Amino acid sequence: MSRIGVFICHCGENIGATVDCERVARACAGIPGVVHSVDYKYMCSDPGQNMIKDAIRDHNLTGVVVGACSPRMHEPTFRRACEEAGLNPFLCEMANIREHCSWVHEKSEVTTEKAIDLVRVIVEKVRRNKPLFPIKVPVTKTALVLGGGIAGIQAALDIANAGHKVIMVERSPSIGGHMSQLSETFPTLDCSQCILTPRMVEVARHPNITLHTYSEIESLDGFIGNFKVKIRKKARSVDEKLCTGCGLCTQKCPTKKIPSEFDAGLGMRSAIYVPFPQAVPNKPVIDRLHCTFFLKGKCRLCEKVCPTQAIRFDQEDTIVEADIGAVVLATGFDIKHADFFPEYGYGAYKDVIDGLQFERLASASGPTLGEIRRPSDGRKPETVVFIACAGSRDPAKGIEYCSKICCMYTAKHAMLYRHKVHGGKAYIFYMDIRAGGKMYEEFVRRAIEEDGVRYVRGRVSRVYEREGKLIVQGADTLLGAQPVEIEADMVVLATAAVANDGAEELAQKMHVSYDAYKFFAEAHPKLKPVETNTAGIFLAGACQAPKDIPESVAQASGAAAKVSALFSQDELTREPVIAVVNRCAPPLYSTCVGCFLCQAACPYQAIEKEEIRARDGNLIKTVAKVNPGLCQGCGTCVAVCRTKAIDLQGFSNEQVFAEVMALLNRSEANAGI
Amino acid sequence: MPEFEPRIVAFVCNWCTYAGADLTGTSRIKYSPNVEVIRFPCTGRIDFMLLLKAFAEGADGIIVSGCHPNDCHYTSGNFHARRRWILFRGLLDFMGIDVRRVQFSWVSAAEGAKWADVVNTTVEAVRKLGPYDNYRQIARSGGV
Amino acid sequence: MKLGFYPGCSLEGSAREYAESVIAVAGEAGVDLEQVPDWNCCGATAAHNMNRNLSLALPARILAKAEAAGMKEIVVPCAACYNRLSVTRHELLENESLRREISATIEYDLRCDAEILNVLQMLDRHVMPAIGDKIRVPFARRVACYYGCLLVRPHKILKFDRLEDPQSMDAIIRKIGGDPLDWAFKTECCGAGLSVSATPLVGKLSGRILDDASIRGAEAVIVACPMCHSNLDMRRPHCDKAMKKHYTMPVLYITQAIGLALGIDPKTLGLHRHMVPVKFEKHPADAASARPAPPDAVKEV
Amino acid sequence: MEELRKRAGNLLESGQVRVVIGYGEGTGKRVRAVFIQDAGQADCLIFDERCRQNLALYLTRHEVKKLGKPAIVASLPALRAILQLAGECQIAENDIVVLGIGEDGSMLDLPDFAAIEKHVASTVREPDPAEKAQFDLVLAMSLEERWKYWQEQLSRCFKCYACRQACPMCYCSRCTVECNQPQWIPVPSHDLGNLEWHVMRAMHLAGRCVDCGDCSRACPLDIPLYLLNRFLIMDIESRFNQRAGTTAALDYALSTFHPDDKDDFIR
Repeated sequence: MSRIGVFICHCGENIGATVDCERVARACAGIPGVVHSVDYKYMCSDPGQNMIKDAIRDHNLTGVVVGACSPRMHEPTFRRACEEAGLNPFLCEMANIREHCSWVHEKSEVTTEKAIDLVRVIVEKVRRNKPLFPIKVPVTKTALVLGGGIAGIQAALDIANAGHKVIMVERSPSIGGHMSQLSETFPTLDCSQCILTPRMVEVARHPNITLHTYSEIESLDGFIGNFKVKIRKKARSVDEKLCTGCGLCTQKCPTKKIPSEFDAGLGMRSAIYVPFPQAVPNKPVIDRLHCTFFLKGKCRLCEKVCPTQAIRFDQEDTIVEADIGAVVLATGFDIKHADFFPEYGYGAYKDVIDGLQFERLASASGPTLGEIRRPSDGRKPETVVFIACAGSRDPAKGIEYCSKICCMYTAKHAMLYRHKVHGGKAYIFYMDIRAGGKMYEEFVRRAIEEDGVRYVRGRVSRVYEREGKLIVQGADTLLGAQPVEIEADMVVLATAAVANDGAEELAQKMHVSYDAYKFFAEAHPKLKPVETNTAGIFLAGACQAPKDIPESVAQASGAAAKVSALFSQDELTREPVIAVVNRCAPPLYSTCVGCFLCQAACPYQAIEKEEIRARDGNLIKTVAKVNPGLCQGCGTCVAVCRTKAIDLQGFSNEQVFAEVMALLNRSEANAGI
Repeated sequence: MPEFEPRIVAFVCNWCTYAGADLTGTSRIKYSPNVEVIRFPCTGRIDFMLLLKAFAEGADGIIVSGCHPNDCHYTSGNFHARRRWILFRGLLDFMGIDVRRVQFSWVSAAEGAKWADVVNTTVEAVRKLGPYDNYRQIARSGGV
Repeated sequence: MKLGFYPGCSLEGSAREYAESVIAVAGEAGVDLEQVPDWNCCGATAAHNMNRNLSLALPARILAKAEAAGMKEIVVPCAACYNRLSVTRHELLENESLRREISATIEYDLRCDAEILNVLQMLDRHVMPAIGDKIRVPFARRVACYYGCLLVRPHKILKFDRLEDPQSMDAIIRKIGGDPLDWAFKTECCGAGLSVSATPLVGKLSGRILDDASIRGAEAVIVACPMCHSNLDMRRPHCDKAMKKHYTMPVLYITQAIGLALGIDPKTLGLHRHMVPVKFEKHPADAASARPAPPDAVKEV
Repeated sequence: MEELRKRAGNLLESGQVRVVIGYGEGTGKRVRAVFIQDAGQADCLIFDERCRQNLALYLTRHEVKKLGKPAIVASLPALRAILQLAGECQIAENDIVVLGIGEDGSMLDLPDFAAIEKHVASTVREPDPAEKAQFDLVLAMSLEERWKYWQEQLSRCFKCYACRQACPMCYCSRCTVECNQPQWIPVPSHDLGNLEWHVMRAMHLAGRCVDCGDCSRACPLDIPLYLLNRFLIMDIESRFNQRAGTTAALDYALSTFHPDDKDDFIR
């Protein structure tokens, strides 16, 4: 027989003014199984909590119902109080007689009746509550950081410096990401390489970090604290241990006219190449799609010149497996290229370039050594038009969001151009200037006021080439949508920042969700910005949404803090509100028939197959099993299960069924159980 | 004879509609007291049999409410629920059960006012329909 | 083969030569164009700004007449008519209750199963395949294909060609031996309906089109819309005035260009009806080049 | 029929299967399911228009499973059931030999599930005209009339569960009606218990029913149960474009969803 205590809170006047709390307590005292029922001014106060604790001891309670505010408010408070008094916290539930009753109804008999109903329902639930115990999951204290851009680097270093092992996987031959391509960074105009390269080197040298470049994720299985990852190390065709990075091979390689990815197609590289001089690791790769030997079967020049015999034409992809406890996704973003814009010539005009290309032109290590020159003829452009929101905020282009970084980098570009080409004219067509951020607005004002960048508020309808000039047609909406036509030498499109190619497949491999634009989805837009819906997988940087460097770094440190917190314990404790598949005596073993319809419905891939075997090893039956590490407790499987073989702890079939029964059986409230 | 007061049972998810109803309270928006809420983690958890049970136990109307599509705390529980309700509601209608008495809605944690509106309109609609005599009659056959 | 044919007002009036050349060229391909019986105004001018129901009911009635006559494809050479008919068909197909409402208004239960073809689609589908071996006088001209606004927009509904840089007319020109230019004003505004109310503005807009074509060495501008034609041809003095230049290049309907290549009598094609005489002049920059001289037959028009 | 017997005999003789599930002559003019374990008895097998029972039902029965690897005589409804059972992990491709029978009574060569899928895809499912007429009749009724109709029909039910026993998809080792903690479905066959049982049965078969109609034929009181199943089959197909028994990979309407699933009743 249950021994339930009911505690009705007045919440000062909040409940007491509308609901006759004394009467509620009296009525509840009459419910069979309730051995103690009281009301008090403030249940959540210390004296209130002590009342509960004392009652648990004095009356030997087996369940506690607090009729007060929303469980979303004070459930943890009261459960903790119960635990302190030696009662399993999951035997305590709250009836919401404030938000759902006293605050939304007038003072009346009916309102008090309703409060009694609400408490009675919870009494019936608690009667069927079972003691639950937090789930302990062991934690492998190694983190996987996916992506070697600034976000990945920051996350890896923070985790490694906290004393945990990190495996970093980067798909290109070097870490550094987009930041390594940038010339100077807003709003301070400090050189991107200068602040980034020391970090890159630190990653390579850190004893806690294992770096896999030119590698991709093959698969990820398991759950928080206990993932298994398979990493495909693509064949570099170079023995990394022997290679000294002398660079002789890249100098001698006869195939030199391959557009360089690092220089955004404005510079050239050889078939065996190091993406850029400061690359980490400074070891070349052979691009097998362009290498003469791989295409035609002869050449092998690099092999001949290599002083350490490090070239390996027959190298194959290898798979590395590792156990890890947490993942940080920092795979970054991409930008739309000029060929996405029919109105600007589908990329046909060489002097219509995107923002990353301008970064390379402005970079001291770029193809023009930092001089601003037109890609078509190498002349210094006298007039440059910058077009902000190229693609972004444009539903017709399918990109409705703001790419966030363009306002600032476009101001920076115009400023850099004005610094480098004296007397050059810089125009920026913009929709709005979004310069929210520390020193950002000041930076834009500087571009306008000190560097004479001309801002035109309006959109560019068309760019076309005529007699060696790019004619930019737009409108100036501040002058009453007056048409504007500018003869430019170069046009720079601040193209939309978009998710990486393959983001969708990666998300599916990692079991994380993504939004309509293929950016990875955070678990909560405000309160869980670095978590994903999959426990143990975190987000950092622009793979979640377009971000600038400080934001990416901040989020990376946030993700690293989350990982470090996870790794601070040997075991992980989780709420036991999870689904379980029942077990019963032979010959049934479980009422589960193994149809696995629940498996398809589970949003977390938490349902596994478990084989029940006899002592001799013969398979008796295969049934579903819920992985307690993965289950988040939504209960979708429970509603799908025909045989009621799966149940949800804390919201069991028995509990919710009793709630429905109790709710409507006002007259039979005293009928007993 | 006093006016008929319908009894409405609401099955709601914890993360959106329950929180939305909390907000109705915090905002002190008044609504009809004829509704009583049963909390579930997710609409995906709500067994269709519970709706029948509510009718059998004397409910005149039912509200089922959860997170808007794409807002589910568990990513997709509400999508599964929606399919279940589409089919279940059709079947009930086909069997002559009055689906006007079952209101489905998406109420987010920010839609306190919408919750009050959903409750009030459902109560009024069911009040017009009167007590669910058909179902009560067969429920009595079961001795309920 | 028989196709439905909706001429609309222009092709009966200021653009008679368009109708003449369409019919002539189609005839060469063995395509018989049968007018939609008892057709009415498409509502292109003002209806869609004034009264939505009327703007749908007018084209719907045309569709109904065509449907009732058993037409499966309707050729609509005027770009404005093409646009109105296509948009109406799209809206009615998307919205069942609207379809029922409009059906009630026109007292005909529309199925919307007849396909609407613009002139380029008709040429591409039914004419070009049939006249491959009939090109007698290759139309060896460097031309600017001008599509205007209505042929490709709104792209979401028409789903015809590339939005900013359409290619279908260029492809047809190539097939008859011509040399289509890559230029910038393919879909820019010619001034369209402002032809009467704001003629100087039309002069400026159309003038810019002519200017770009002329700078790039076009011998003619090819169009597929009566409104484009009248603005570029009839409003030529205004263009000259706006641009402070004198442009002499003729403006031809695509069907006229094909007609010339097929050796059809220029009079049958209505070339004499143009305001700007149809005479081809080489761009000075090209005059010296060794391009084959165009056949005399055409020059004398 | 000769070919069927020969193939069944060969399968048993070669030891490829232990039992052949097929049809044999019963008492009177009726046919019954037979379970042939000896090649010599293969001649008992028959197949004619009387052989309508969906034998796939036996594939999941404990008593049959313990006989060893089966071969099964399967016409179209059974083939659909086999695919659906495969999707629900109840049978594996290598653990069964399918003796498929075509629409014209000829033997089909169905070496694997892919072949069954292909065959099923090539057939059209036309509802029986009489059933269709009854269905349309109910659809055309008013709400009150439908309620009365079903109350009248279901009032006859005395919960013999023949419908459940006849259904190839009702293979659960413990049916919900047998759950008593909580007691989801009242045990007695009163109005409420009958309604709840049949709603539950229809919902549990929603997206899984392979449309063989055996439940209706099994009902000793001629309750038109197929109407409920038919309603859901049509609803699922028109709304979600899914149909049970078309693929051996699970494609269950209630454990899948589309973010754009259309409803017109959720506020």
